[in-house]
Amino acid sequence: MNGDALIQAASAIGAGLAMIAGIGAGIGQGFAAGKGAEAVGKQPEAQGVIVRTMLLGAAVAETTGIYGLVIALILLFANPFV
Amino acid sequence: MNGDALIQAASAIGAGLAMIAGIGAGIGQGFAAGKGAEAVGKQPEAQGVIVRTMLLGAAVAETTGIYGLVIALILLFANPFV
Amino acid sequence: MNGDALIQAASAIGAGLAMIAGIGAGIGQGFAAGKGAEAVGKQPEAQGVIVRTMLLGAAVAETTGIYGLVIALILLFANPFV
Amino acid sequence: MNGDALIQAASAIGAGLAMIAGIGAGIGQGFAAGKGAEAVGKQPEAQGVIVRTMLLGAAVAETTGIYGLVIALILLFANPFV
Amino acid sequence: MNGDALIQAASAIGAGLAMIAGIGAGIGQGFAAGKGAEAVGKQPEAQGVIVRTMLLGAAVAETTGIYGLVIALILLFANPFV
Amino acid sequence: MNGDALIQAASAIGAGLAMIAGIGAGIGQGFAAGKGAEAVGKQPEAQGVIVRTMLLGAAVAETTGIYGLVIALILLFANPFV
Amino acid sequence: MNGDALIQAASAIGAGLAMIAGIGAGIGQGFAAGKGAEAVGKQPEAQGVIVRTMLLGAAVAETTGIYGLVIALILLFANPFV
Amino acid sequence: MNGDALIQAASAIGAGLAMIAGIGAGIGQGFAAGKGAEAVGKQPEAQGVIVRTMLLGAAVAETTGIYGLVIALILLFANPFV
Amino acid sequence: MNGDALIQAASAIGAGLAMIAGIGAGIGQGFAAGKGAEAVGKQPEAQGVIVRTMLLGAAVAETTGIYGLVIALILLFANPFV
Amino acid sequence: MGEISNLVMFVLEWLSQFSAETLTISATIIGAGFAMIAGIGPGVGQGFAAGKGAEAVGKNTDNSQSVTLVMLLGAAVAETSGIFSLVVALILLYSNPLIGLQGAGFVLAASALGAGLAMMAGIGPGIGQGYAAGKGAERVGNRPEYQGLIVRVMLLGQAVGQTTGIYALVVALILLFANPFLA
Ligand code: NA
Ligand code: NA
Ligand code: NA
Ligand code: NA
Ligand code: NA
Ligand code: NA
Ligand code: NA
Ligand code: NA
Ligand code: NA
Ligand code: NA
Repeated sequence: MNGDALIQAASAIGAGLAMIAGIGAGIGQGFAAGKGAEAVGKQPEAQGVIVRTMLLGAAVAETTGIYGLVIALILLFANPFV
Repeated sequence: MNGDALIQAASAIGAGLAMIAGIGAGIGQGFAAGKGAEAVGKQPEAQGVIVRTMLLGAAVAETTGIYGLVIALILLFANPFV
Repeated sequence: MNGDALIQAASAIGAGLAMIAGIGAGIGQGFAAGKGAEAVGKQPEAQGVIVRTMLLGAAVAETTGIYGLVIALILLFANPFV
Repeated sequence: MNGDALIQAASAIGAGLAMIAGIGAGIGQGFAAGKGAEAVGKQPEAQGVIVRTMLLGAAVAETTGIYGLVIALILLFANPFV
Repeated sequence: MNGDALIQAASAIGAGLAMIAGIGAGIGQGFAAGKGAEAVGKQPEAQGVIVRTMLLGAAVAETTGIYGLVIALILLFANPFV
Repeated sequence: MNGDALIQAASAIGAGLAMIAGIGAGIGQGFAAGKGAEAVGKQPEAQGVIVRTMLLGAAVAETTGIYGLVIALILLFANPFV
Repeated sequence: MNGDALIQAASAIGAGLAMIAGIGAGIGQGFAAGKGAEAVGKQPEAQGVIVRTMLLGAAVAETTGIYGLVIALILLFANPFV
Repeated sequence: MNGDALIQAASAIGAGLAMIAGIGAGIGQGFAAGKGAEAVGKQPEAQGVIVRTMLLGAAVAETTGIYGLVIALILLFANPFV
Repeated sequence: MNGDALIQAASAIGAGLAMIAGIGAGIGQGFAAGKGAEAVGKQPEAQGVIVRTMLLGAAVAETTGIYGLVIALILLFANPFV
Repeated sequence: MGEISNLVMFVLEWLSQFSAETLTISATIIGAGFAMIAGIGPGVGQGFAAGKGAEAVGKNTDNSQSVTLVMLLGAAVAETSGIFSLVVALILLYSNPLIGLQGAGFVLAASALGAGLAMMAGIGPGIGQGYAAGKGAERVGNRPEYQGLIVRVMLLGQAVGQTTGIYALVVALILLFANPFLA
């Protein structure tokens, strides 16, 4: 076995691990979805501002999931060690 | 041992790990489902906007689960190392 | 033993890991069940729309658990590496 | 040691990992139990619909735990690699 | 070392992993216990139906913990690989 | 290395893993303790039924922690593989 | 295999592990998104201060996710051991 | 492979593990962000004291994330074993 | 390779693991920050006692994070085995 | 490296180059790291108590002393599993009875690791007891005249919540001091 194979094997596992970061955004944005649905039910006339705030906050919550995706893609397609 | 076998073995484990990201969307969207059910019970007349907001928010919460799925599929079917 | 054995061994572990994604749907849908039960207790006359919304939301929450199942089944029965 | 032993060893660990999915249903259904108990205390006259909704929602929440069990049983008793 | 030893070793670890499923029922049923205690404090006259609903829901929440136990016992005492 | 040593080593690790199940009961019963303390503070006259319900529910929540303990003790003192 | 390959393999896994920190910001910022959406629904006239406070708090919550990203990038592109 | 390579490889993994501590601050500070946004919506006139308290509490919550970062940096750049 | 290298490698990983304890204080203290911000918004005149109680409780919540840090520092700089 | 049959055999053989004592020490160190993870529990729980305490003193400034007392009492109970884990980690590092024993290195090493893994159960009691501390503090703020009853129920419930942490401690101590595989 050469060293490249070991690095590539570890990179595949590292890419899988990095995706786990996405748990956070899934929980958080789902919470936002639930509170948003509750809020538009109570104040349908404020639907615009509620949904915009929910989406703005959800966009912020997405970032660390994206970071994980970027690291996984680097490990797979732009691996500095291979 | 040839290197490809090690890489493929690690890719199988990496694919499994990547799926764990799906925990997040499951929790979050389930929360949204519960709040949505609560909200339509209280304001049945706002059912349309409640369900639409719940589904919009849930779609946003799905993304990191999809990222995990995509990385798993890349590891299995479009593996750059194999 | 050839390399296939290592790949198959790792695929068995990867399949087990992928199932862990199911934690999310279990928690989330259980939350929805609880809120649904609470809501029908408060507004029995809205039972239809409450249960439909709960089930719609729960279906959405199931997806990432299904993704995990699909990846596990691919690893076991349609493994591209074996 | 032959290759089958490695695969069977990994399958035993994979089966154990798959069961971890059951955490989700345990938490979620327990939440539903608690909200159900609360709801029947407040509206004993709606006991029927509350308990039915709780059980329906709990059945939905059980599925990913069952998926984990099925994968574990496949690994142990219908292992495609052995 | 023969193959059986490796399989038995992995089965011991798999059995330990399977028990981790029990986290779910512990959290969920404890939540039910807490809501049940709260509910009987508010409506002591509904104690019967509250406790019955709590126990029914808790029984449902126990199942995935039992699944984990069953897989662990199979791995230890009815291991198909040994 | 002989096979027995490997099995015993894995059993020690498996026993440790099985105990992790206890996280669940600890969280859940603590929740019950908190709701119980809250409830007796609100309805001291219902103290008896509140505490009995809390303890009954907590006993139910203990079981999966006990299962983990039993599997650990089997691995250590009644190991079928050694 | 030389030592550099082992270090690079471990760095790929370390980078993946570091990204897991991002779970926190995802959950926390999603919670903030939900509470922000709820708050602007109740007090649309205070939208400015609500959203500013939500974003300020979310920025604070991002830091540990960034730390994880920085350590991952160091491991991949400025590894002191390679 | 020499001993230094093993130590450096383990240090890369240890650094990744240490970053996981950051999950806590992310969740906690996000909660504070949400409650802060809610509070300024209800009492805009108390915005100053609310935001100051939120930031003070968030600073306290950051510390264990920083500890993790410091240990990771020591492992990478001031490793006493290398 | 000599034994010291393995022990030092294990120490790097052990130090990383110990830091994970910090998740708890991060979550808990962030919760305290949020409730503190909420409380000073409602009772600005009680700001002194609210903030003091929040900080006192947060100090108590810090201890296990410190324990983890101390063990990590011992492993790195005062390792009894090296 | 030879046939892959032997990825597992290769690892086991590579480890076999080290003495039993070296393997045991290495696993002991990693076990100590795992044991500390239990500290998540008290951190979450006591932080909850801190938040509820802060809220309660704001609402009931006259009762702030009893609120603080109950918060601290409950939080002290919630510290237990963190202390257990710290003690086990210190035993592992400074007086591990497995180190230096004659015997199979893998068994000694795995026993030390298993002891550390078991201690992670302490996460649960830490979170749960801290929750109870917070709810106890909240109620005492609202109804100080029932402080005795509230605290008794809080402590009773916390005691029940400790058991799985005790089980784990017992299993860890068995692995370290009464290990059936070393008989
Ligand atoms: Na973010
Ligand atoms: Na998303
Ligand atoms: Na989904
Ligand atoms: Na389901
Ligand atoms: Na169940
Ligand atoms: Na149970
Ligand atoms: Na932060
Ligand atoms: Na802190
Ligand atoms: Na503490
Ligand atoms: Na207990």
